[in-house]
Amino acid sequence: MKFGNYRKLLPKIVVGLLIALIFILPVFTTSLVTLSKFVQIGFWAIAAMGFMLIMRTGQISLGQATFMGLGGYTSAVFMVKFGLPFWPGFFMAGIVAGLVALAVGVVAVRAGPIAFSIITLALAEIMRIIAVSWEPVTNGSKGLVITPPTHIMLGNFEINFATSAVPNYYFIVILVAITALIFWQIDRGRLGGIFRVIAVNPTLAEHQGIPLTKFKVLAFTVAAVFTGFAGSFYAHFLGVMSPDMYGLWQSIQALMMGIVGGISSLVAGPIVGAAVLNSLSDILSRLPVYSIKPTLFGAIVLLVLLFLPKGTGLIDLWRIFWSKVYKEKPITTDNTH
Amino acid sequence: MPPAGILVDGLVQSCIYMTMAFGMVLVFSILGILNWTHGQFYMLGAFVVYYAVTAAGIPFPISILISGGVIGGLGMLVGRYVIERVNVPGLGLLYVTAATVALNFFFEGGAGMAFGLEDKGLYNALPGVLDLGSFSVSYQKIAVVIFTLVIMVAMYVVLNFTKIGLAIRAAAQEPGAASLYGVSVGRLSIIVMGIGCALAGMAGAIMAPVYGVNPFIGGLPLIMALLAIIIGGIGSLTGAIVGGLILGLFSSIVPYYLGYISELALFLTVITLLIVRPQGLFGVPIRR
Amino acid sequence: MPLLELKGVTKLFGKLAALEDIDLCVQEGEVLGICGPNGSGKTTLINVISGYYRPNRGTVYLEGKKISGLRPDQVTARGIARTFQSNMCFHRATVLQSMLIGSFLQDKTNEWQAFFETKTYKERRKKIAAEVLETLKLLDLTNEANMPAAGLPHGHQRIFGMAMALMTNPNVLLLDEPTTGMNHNEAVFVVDQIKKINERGITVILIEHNMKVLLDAATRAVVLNFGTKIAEGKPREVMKNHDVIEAYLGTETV
Amino acid sequence: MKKSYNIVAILVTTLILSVLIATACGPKTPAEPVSTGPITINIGVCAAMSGPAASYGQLGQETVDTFLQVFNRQGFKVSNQTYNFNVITADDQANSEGGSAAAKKLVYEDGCKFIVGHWTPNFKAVQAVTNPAKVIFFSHTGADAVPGPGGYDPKTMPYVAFPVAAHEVVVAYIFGIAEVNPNYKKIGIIDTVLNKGIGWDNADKQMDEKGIRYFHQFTQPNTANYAPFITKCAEEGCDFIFTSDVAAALAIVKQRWDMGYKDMRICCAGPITSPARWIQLAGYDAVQGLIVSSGAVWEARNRPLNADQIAMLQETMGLLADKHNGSFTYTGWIPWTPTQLFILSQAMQKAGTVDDTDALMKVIRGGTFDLPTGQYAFSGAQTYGSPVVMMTGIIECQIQGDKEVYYSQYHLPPLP
Repeated sequence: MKFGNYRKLLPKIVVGLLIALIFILPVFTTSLVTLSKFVQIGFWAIAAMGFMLIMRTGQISLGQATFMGLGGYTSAVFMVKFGLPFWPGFFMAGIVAGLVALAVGVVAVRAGPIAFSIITLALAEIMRIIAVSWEPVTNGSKGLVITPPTHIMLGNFEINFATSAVPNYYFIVILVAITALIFWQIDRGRLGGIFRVIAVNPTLAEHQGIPLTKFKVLAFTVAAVFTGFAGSFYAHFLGVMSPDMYGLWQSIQALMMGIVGGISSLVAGPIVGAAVLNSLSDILSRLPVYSIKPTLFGAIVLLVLLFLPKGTGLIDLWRIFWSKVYKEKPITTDNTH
Repeated sequence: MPPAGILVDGLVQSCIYMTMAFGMVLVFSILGILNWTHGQFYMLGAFVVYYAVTAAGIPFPISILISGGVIGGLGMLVGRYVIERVNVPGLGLLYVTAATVALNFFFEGGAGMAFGLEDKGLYNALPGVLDLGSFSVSYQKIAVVIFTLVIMVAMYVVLNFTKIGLAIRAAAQEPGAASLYGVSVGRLSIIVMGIGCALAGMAGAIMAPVYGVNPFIGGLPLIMALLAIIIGGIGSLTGAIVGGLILGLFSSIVPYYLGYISELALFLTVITLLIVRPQGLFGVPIRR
Repeated sequence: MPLLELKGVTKLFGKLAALEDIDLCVQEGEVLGICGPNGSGKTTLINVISGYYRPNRGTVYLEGKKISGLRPDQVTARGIARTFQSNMCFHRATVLQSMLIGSFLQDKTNEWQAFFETKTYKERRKKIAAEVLETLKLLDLTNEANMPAAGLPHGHQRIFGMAMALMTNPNVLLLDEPTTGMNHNEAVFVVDQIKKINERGITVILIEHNMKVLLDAATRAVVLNFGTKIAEGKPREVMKNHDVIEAYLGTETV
Repeated sequence: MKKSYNIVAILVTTLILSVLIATACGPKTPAEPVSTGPITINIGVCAAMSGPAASYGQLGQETVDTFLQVFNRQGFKVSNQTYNFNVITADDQANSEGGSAAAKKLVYEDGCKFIVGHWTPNFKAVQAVTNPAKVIFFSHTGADAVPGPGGYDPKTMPYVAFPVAAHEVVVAYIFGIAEVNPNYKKIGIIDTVLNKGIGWDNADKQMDEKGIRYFHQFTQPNTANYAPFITKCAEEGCDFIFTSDVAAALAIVKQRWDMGYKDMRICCAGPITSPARWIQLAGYDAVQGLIVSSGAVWEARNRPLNADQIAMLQETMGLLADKHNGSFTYTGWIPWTPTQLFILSQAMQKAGTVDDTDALMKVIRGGTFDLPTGQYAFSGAQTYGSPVVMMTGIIECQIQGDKEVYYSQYHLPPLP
């Protein structure tokens, strides 16, 4: 019926407007602070998406920071030590992160889901220690100073990453968009189904002839590649690559953003989670209260896990909101479809 | 052969890692999940004993028991109101891991806000040093070792000769079997959470005089306990103890030879072990 | 040459031997019934064949090729499907969805084709969908197609298990007590299904506690007790076998 | 179930919306103290407020706030207009991301023209923001104040002014130890690997030239158990152990006592916040003879103090001591940020401007300043164009009983 399509349409329109707004934001403001906040959100969104993709296969990776760090260090070392421009380093970053994930994944997945978390945690520690200790290459804790991507000339229009934040902003927006599209396609396709099935009932899945290890490692690797890209770009954006950026807390942050955003959705959830938690930490960084940030973050994740129906997060409040607007009964999304 | 002082020191480390790992595995054997908040119970235990001794003036040995009780209670609350609620069939593992990891940081930050960030010390609990010629050991460290032995014996007795203990062991073998002893699995899991967390709390309490107390001391024992569990094999109590022993000695002897690279060596060893033997030393293989 | 052959298969749990050198030959196209009292190692046998357990000693051959020691998915890929003693399903998935995912082995397309949804992939999916519907019709599950599998009544869940197993188009189908907790009519219905499946040229190994079902369905029977084979032959003869009665009465008197 | 779930849903939605809106139009401008007379100049401080480094940040902020109470009473005059300093703190989470974000907030939202970081590990990230913005950045991160690859480079960082390079200070401590205890056997140096690198290489070179007998070890940051390293030192025959990290020193003092190396003396490059704290942590006997050095360059010994600045600092200490009810001789750290504020104010007076950072840097580089420890000029050769001083002239003091006893004639006496 007509009312029905209108009911379906309105939420879509709102989402569309939001996306459009994101793309034309620099028209309204080119303030460095605002745009940097968005860059930060985008970076964390990608990290959280990677985490969620791994979580889809029923494993929790506590080492996502490893791949940000790998990405960052790869491109940083390529630029500082070998004097290469931005782009080759950028792509190498993804490749290196992917290869490491492949190698580690084969070991970690074999040891079962619980050991997997511990091993990824250990991996993150290993990477941090190497970064701190391997002074000649990583320049120790002082970190490597790196310059933003070289400016690109389009005709007589110059894209200069150094002087303004707008190129960085568009870079991250496009990176998020690509990642989101790919993950979304994975999620709705056969792979997504297989991932969920592996998570829900591995025994049955295995006896249906689905090779568990292959797909778990696949998810781990894909996530790592995109996290690596993001890390590489972020290092250039910050202008410095230092080990302190990639510790346990950062991995946990990726987890928290994923969970808060909503386990049910692979793409929208992480983005929402990243936006919310980053904005929050932004406010908290002003309060003269010490160590309030971990407290509140932990509390929020707990609240989401305890008081929202299992397998949902903030993103599902969106659906609930519309269902309330139209007096429907709330749609609880679920993990397998 | 490293000097005796190093070995003794390693032994002290292993005692703590043992106790932590033992508690975690105990919880795991019933609930089938790892409690990632365990390290913070260690930290909170240390704080409880600190305030019990300094503020309330309770003698040290008693305040260890007190902190055990308090943290045990806290653990039960966490088990009842957090873990049980998120441990849904199917994807419970994911939810519980996420929840306990979040709780971990909640406690760490909360302790920072409540108790302050700078180090606190308890040197005057069991001061003094026992001189053994070539090297010497402080009474505090001796206390740690004795305490751990007591705990282990106590746990052995509980697990083998009490109704609860037998129920725990039965349930660890076969979920449902606990009812044979007239204990519901739900209650059992709460009790086990209590015991495990009490162990962690007391470990923190007994260590409080040896190293200082601050909100961040929980992290290292947690990671070490996790590695100990991995080494020993997930779900095996013997494995937890042996893994803790190995790890403690390792973490004291290797720095003596390798200096600051030792942590790296530690992690790499664990991963190599996993490549060779994914189920750990005492664990049952994933694929039977 | 037998389709499936077990040579001296032994499976130990700690000291206890769940299976003690079992020799077994399964001819193509037969319905082999395996029975025995509780804890006699029937399910362990299936787990060993399907690759869920690794035998401590002995080997399993499929068409002369060694399959023991392979992972379950590899074994399944070689054409051995199984059902489970307990009802297994993908949490929250409907019957149709479960079976579409469960027919993973049938679409031979690789991940890239699946990701970009190429023409071949789409065609494969269409074929599979058709196949799923056909299987559902075969097992009279068509009406339940869109119900969440977990919500099915027990009887249908058992059938659903078979359907899932069939989606891997196996040569050998291992059924683990398909009629547990069923009343007589349901059991009869299941037996019919088994016969139907067998008629499609699928060899069936049927583990059954219920003697009656065994007599109806099986063309040959093997009796296990304490992990050893105590009798083999035509179902009726086996039932008369002295040891078998011993075993059963023994267990029942306990 | 359903009802509660809807309610929670709505509650959380509102929460998130409020949060997002709050950030959207968040606190762009900080609450300015309404002052009729003196004009307030905002100084940004990047301090760690979360994570293990937070305790440093807390101590730092406490001191600065207290100091400013004292300092702002007179303020300072530039072309007969009185000015005050106001400090705005932002949380760099002790990592590059936080540092960058904090610096951006301070520079672009609060319009700070000057940033004085207290102990912050992410000088690089902050300067990456401040330099393009022509904002003067005083850093304490001595570990980076070393020329060379990845180190401090005055050319690319024209708006960064450093305190004395950390390793200059370290060398000064060790020379001090050697001079005060001429018949020492060997000095074992235990330092976190964080400071590993070109700085320590220079320091080692200097020590070799001066013929110091030392044995150098590195540890991972926030190590809990120093027993292996202490044992190594003992086997190398060290009777002194030097560490530049206060937390490490606290641990080592206790642990070496537990291990029975009673005659081994510990030297710490950092302040005694209060002897009572050390005693509480390590025990009365263990801390006896603990040598604590508060950094300055070696020559600082024989310079006349600046009386009224010292008076200010002592008053600050007094206030802090009252706050912490008890003796609180924060001698080592009090002058870090204050010294920088002294330099800033004097530079402003000299340049006759309060916001032209180019002019200010011109004055600062190579200029001479009156500081608590006397007159100091920028000797570029030694400290890469940065002010030499950041601390009072205490060279060595050691704990005897529950008091500090100072070797140097120039010191702030511990408060009652």
